[in-house]
Amino acid sequence: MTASIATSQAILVVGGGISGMTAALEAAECGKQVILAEKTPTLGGRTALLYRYFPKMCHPTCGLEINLRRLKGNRNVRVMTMTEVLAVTGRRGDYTVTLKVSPRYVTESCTGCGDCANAVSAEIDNPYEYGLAKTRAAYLPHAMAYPQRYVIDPSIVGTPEGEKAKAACKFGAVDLEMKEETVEIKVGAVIWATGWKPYDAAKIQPYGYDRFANVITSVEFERLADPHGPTGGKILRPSDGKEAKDIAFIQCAGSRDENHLRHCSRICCMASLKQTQYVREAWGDAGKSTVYYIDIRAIDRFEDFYQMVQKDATVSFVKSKVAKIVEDKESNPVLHGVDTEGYHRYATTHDLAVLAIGMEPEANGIKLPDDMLLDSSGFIEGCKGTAEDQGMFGAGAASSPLDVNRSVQSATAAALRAIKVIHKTARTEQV
Amino acid sequence: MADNKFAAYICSGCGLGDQLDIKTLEKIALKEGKMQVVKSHPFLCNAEGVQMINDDVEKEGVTHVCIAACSRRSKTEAFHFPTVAMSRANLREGVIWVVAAGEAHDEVRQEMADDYVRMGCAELKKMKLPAGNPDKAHSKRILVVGGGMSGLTAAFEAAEAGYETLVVEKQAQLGGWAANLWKRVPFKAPYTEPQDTGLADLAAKVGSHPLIKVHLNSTVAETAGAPGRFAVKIAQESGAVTEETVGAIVQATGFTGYDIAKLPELGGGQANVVDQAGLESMARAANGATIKRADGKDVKSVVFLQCAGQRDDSGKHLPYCSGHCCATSIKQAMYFKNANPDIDTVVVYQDLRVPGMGEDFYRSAQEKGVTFTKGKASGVESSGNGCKVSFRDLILDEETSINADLVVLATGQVPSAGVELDAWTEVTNAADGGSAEAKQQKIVMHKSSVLNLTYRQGPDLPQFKYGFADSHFICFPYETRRTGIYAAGPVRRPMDLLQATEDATGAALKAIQAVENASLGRAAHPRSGDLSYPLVRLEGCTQCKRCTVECPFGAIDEDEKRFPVFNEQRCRRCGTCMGACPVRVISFENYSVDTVGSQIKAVDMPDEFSERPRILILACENDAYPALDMAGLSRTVYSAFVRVIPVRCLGSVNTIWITDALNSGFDGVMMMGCKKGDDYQCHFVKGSELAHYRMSKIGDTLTQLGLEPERVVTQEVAITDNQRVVTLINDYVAQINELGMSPMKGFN
Amino acid sequence: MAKKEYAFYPGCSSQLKASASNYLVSTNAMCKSLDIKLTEIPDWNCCGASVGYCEGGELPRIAINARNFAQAETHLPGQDIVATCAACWLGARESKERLDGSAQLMKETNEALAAAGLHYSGGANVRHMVEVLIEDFGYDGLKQPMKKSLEGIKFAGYVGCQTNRPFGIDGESFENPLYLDKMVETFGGEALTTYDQKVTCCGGALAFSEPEKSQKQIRDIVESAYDHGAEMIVTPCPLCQANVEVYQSEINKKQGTKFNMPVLYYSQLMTIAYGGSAKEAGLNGQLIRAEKLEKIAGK
Amino acid sequence: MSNANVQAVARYQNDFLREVEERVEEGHMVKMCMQCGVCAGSCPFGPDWEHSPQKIFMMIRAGKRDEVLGSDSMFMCTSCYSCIVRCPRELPITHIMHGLANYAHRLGLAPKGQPTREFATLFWNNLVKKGRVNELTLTLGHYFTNGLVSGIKTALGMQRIGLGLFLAKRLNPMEIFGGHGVKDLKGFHAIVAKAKEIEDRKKGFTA
Repeated sequence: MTASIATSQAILVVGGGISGMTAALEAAECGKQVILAEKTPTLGGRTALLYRYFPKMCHPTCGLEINLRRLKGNRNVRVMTMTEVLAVTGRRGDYTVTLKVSPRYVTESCTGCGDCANAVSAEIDNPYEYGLAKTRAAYLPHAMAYPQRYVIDPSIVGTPEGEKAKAACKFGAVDLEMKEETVEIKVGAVIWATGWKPYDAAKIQPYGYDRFANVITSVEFERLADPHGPTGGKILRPSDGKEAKDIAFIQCAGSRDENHLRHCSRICCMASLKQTQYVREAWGDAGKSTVYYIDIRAIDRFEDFYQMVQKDATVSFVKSKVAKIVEDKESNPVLHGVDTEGYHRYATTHDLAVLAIGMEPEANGIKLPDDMLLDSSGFIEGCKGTAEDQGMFGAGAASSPLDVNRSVQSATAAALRAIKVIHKTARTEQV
Repeated sequence: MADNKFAAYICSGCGLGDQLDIKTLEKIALKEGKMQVVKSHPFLCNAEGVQMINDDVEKEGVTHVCIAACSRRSKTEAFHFPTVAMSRANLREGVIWVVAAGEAHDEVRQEMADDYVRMGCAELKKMKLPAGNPDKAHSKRILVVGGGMSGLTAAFEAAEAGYETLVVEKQAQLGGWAANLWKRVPFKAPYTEPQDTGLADLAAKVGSHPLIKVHLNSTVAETAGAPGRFAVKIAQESGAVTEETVGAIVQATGFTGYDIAKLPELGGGQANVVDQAGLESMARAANGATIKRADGKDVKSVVFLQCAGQRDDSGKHLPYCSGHCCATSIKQAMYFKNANPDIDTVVVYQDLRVPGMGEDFYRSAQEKGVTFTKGKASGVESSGNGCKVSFRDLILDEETSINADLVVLATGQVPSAGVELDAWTEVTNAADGGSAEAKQQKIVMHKSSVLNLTYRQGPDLPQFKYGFADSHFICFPYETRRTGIYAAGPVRRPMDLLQATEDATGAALKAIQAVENASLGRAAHPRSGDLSYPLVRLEGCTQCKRCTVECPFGAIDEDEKRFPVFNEQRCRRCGTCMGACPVRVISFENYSVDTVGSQIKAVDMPDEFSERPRILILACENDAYPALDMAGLSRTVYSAFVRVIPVRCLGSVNTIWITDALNSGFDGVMMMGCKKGDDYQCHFVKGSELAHYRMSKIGDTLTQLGLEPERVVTQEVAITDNQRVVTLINDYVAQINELGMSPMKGFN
Repeated sequence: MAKKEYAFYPGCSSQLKASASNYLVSTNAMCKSLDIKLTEIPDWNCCGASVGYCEGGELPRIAINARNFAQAETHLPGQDIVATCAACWLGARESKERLDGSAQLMKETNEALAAAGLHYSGGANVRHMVEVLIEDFGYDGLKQPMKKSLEGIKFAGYVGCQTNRPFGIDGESFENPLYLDKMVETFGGEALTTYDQKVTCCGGALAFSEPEKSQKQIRDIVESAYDHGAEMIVTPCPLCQANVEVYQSEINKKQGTKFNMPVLYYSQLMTIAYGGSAKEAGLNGQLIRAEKLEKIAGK
Repeated sequence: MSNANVQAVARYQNDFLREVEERVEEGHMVKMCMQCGVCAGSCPFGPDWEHSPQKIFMMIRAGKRDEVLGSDSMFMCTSCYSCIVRCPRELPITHIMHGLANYAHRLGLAPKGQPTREFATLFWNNLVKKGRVNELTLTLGHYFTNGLVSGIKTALGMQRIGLGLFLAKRLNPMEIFGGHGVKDLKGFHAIVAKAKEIEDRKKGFTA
């Protein structure tokens, strides 16, 4: 175990997605010391895997680029990737956090040249493509990855493939002896920006995600539309690579459902409305989108976007929770259900069905410290106890199912809450 | 200049040494680049390479460093030399990763690298390490305009973080809209019952906080200055004026309810039809007992009509959704059910919008027996001793009606954001043109201002759609266009109390950040931490006003003689003023007409018979340049005839660079910027738009030079366009080849 | 393996000379091989089945189920109630859950039971035979007594409704339960896991009153089994078995199809796999003979 | 007040909903429906009925008492539970359908001659008689519901099946003379009678 690397004047931000990066940067730009711990090899989180944002249809990587530039220029933030929190002890203003740093098997000497990837032939499921594609077992997570350093997948460490990667690196950056480390740090406040994960679509059995190749999730659809994605941005369906022009979007896939997630995941309506425009972008008037919904929750000014999509002749809306999907002989998903506005039964065949998958807090699977207070869906409300005990905060989608804009607001607010703790600690120490 | 020492470091790692002749590059840096120190290294970014550079800086007195290696976006931790000026020549992502492999391309590849070294050195020669503005602004006090839930939250949060705060509230008491509420929607689990608003507690804490000063019955009569040194006049109703200096401002001026009188078709104006605010008053009066109507009758049946005057596409009412109203009606229906479960409560909705945990609140209301029906109301008439609500039940697919004692219309939020600046500019221009009517209009308009900024570009925050003072950006909700002034709460976007308190907390942080930045002379987002600032040679200024008009952040005022007055603390360092200036008197220490101009001129120009055109690309550093980098990362080949210069924003592109490029023999110029229009993606608001506009004006110049207009193009490039950008380049090179070499070649 | 004992609730259709008598016969043989001792609940009565709703109402239905529980609790203490019939299991288990969930209902039920001098105190779990097999024995355990492989026969596992919804077996999916397939594979048969009508309702409740409606369902179920290449259908439910088997000839007559698909109980397959005779497996009770299975039995 | 007005007064008021909550099995869950329609789409007999469950729930909330209690849709339910397992609000739809059918039946408002209504009644009476179902008498009883002639026709039509079952020892013609039954028939009947009495009292049916 290495020695402490921070003080109680520092803030720990857990999670390097857009919320975590925002919380870290906003605090750092106020002059505070921040440790940003991310469990994967790169910052960027889930938004880096989106093609466009609603409602502006701009690209998430654009904001990521700005945040990375803020980060590169700010020495107050110490970034630790492949790092997870093992334990938190202590109290507000004085926490001791044990971090586990997993080996990347590539040192800071990496220049990002890619020779190791070229040398290796073993492949793994690409975690940044939701398993839709493979990547070499020595890989750069994605084009916007930060740090811009390759990763050696543990599966090839100790194999000839690993040795190939090592031999290929002219800069001696591949270190196959790298070991997991445990680090203990002292911080005054902790921001949990651990984000969300897509609900396990296979659990929504009537939709057959685990049985039908052409039933995919909304996050996977983002990858299909993204020029950086596995199809180079072409909307091709998984079963046969056929152009998917007639696409069903199924809302509340896992959300608003006592059998799955009790809460409404907020973003999915807008995500599907946005994705209908990917279909339009790809196929023009030849594309066809059908949105199956219970309520379209295009809240506040998002209503504009909804109205715009409603006017799009390629998009139609069916007020219905789809009852089930079956597959026909051509692997087309056939949706069965009833349009409840007046009761119209349908059995409609599409090229592809996209499940607007619900948001589950990532921390649902992570053990948070015992004194965190979670709501019934596992979102972080704060610490247990009184106002005086609040030294750890949720931010972004870890605290509530939020869209990006609201996540960033939430993260900015969390940064101030952490700063307040630091301020009070400092004052106490002065006294 | 005597103390300056210029050095170039050339890396031969990552295959640079294999594909390029490093010796030639060294020679160019030394001879043409006039670098005093030139060194190459097989692995420049490793500890040893970095040490070599640091040693030169510390021991040899090197003040300027050109790194000829990878892209300026790579290895930033290694190449971090805060005490010297630095340029980066992009030989990896910009040359060897994008030029076709093989000997056949050796020559063009080397030419490209040679040019980038020349350009890196030329840029460096013109650069200075920004020293920061000595004119720092030190006030760290925060002004909060508006004493409602958002304003009080912002004030309290800022004060708790140790910042002195002023609250200006126009009413005689704190509380704003929330003071009218009987209860609020729950913020935390179990999301089943209406909760106390917590306002009284918060107002008391604010009132007694040692760092908070509250001005009641007061408005902001004038705001001058800039972050760290705003001079604010606070006018009391009585007429007394207090002057205060503050460092940053949070505008939490809230909203008003949409006027129910505008909805006669839904019974607006009838005795037994109220809006949600009206119902709150009735609920407060009842205080938990059965709610009574104005005529004293107990309400035994109530109908809530959602989206009243909202989500309207006819142009008559509000087009947007106010977000909170579904949950608010649910809460209000609970007021009735909790008092007496036998009261019939029906909510007529089109889409029930209770995102997140609001779903639990909805369920709770259903459990209490609130009836929800998807329908569209067509009219409310008085009937008997109540109202008859006619609507189409969309589930049962029929026209139907309900009789009720009371109808509640869920109307929307109308932001109180002050003066709309486009209208203001129009009126101002007309007034300046002598229109008496316009002058009068301007006075009336001014009275509705919230902040009364003395800014050249108008008295309030620029408004986004529908009068909300929101940020335009998804990733950056606090990216204000008036540095140091942040909107919070429903004035920025329709929202509920929970969101408003989150938003106010975030805005308080941004205000704190703004005062900290101002005190250090640093730029705020997106060029956070930038110490450069615009320098102006006023003696050359022609008072053309372009800079003051085009500055996206209203940073530049005018003095009495109509000279521009730069307010550095408001400036975001985009360089739009520099691009605008026809006489080129505006510059930054590390980014100027010269730093770019000299790069353009440094490019070695093959003669017209060489069949090697040269295309200049001016690429926005946030989107187009990363896209080009990523093309390199994926080893996508594009023409080796292009030379790329990153710019802060297309708005900073001065037309002189275009004419310089064409004069020096470039065969074409491509400008790559962000998307423009309503959904613009430029973080400096209108860089692309300005570039388009400016280029449309240089058509004549081109014609005079005998050049085809196609030789200058502007393109919208997104950061994801790493494939498309290659196509754009290659197509353009083909087009230029078609046109033939520039006739300007050889004149220099 | 020690002998396992259960309170057996055969249900009306699984009595001798009733429509599922072959289920009973084969279950007895199967249990013998697995060393299971089934003791009939003394003087058990009908579960009420779901179709009893119209006249029966809620409390009478629950009360008659509670009568069975009371009998089991008193006479076979500590033993789980095991039903072979899907409807019996469901009716009983549902009653049990409601009684577990409501003290008021329990009180009223006991008031009714008191009329016959009975009392139910809340004991006795209600389980389905398949649950017992999978949970208490496991697929490996079920394989132990195996003597013959069902190799070469393709089975469509038709799960139907009431063993599947709303409780399900072994936590499996309601839409795509695989336990029959796993059982088939355990005994060497070929399971057609993608058979897509495995949970389609056979329309049993309407079989008598509106036969054209239920027969439409049966047609889909059988047709899809043919489409998937099935040679036999296997099912855990006597109502499914009877409906799907019995009406094939009727559908053939009306619609000109040529259905002749044997429909078996899992217990029949297991009895054969355990080396039982065709008779022990109740194969003589098939309207549509399972010749391939008979052949294996005869080997 | 005109007739239409009387109706309007009752619309969307909770009278009928309350009646359902108090007197129909699981009726208290009707208010929890959010009109997603998954039940309607899941029912195998959806195409055969006029009102889907979700629509019935809305009709209850809209106060359409006569239409709901006169609907034959509830009798289409085969208790397949597809709706129950998919309902995102966990409404026990099958049971509510049964409860509504029972309630409508008891009030005499259910459609006359609805075949499943009659069969279900027959079924219950059959099982109550002996404590166990007599498959033969149940079947024959059903065939003769519509009268002797039609019964003979149906029975003859189904003769082949009966014969097959008989040959397969799965139908016992002797059952017509008694067959299976519980031994303590008296006790069984006492339980059923008592339970019915309690339920009727609770739900306000007077015998």
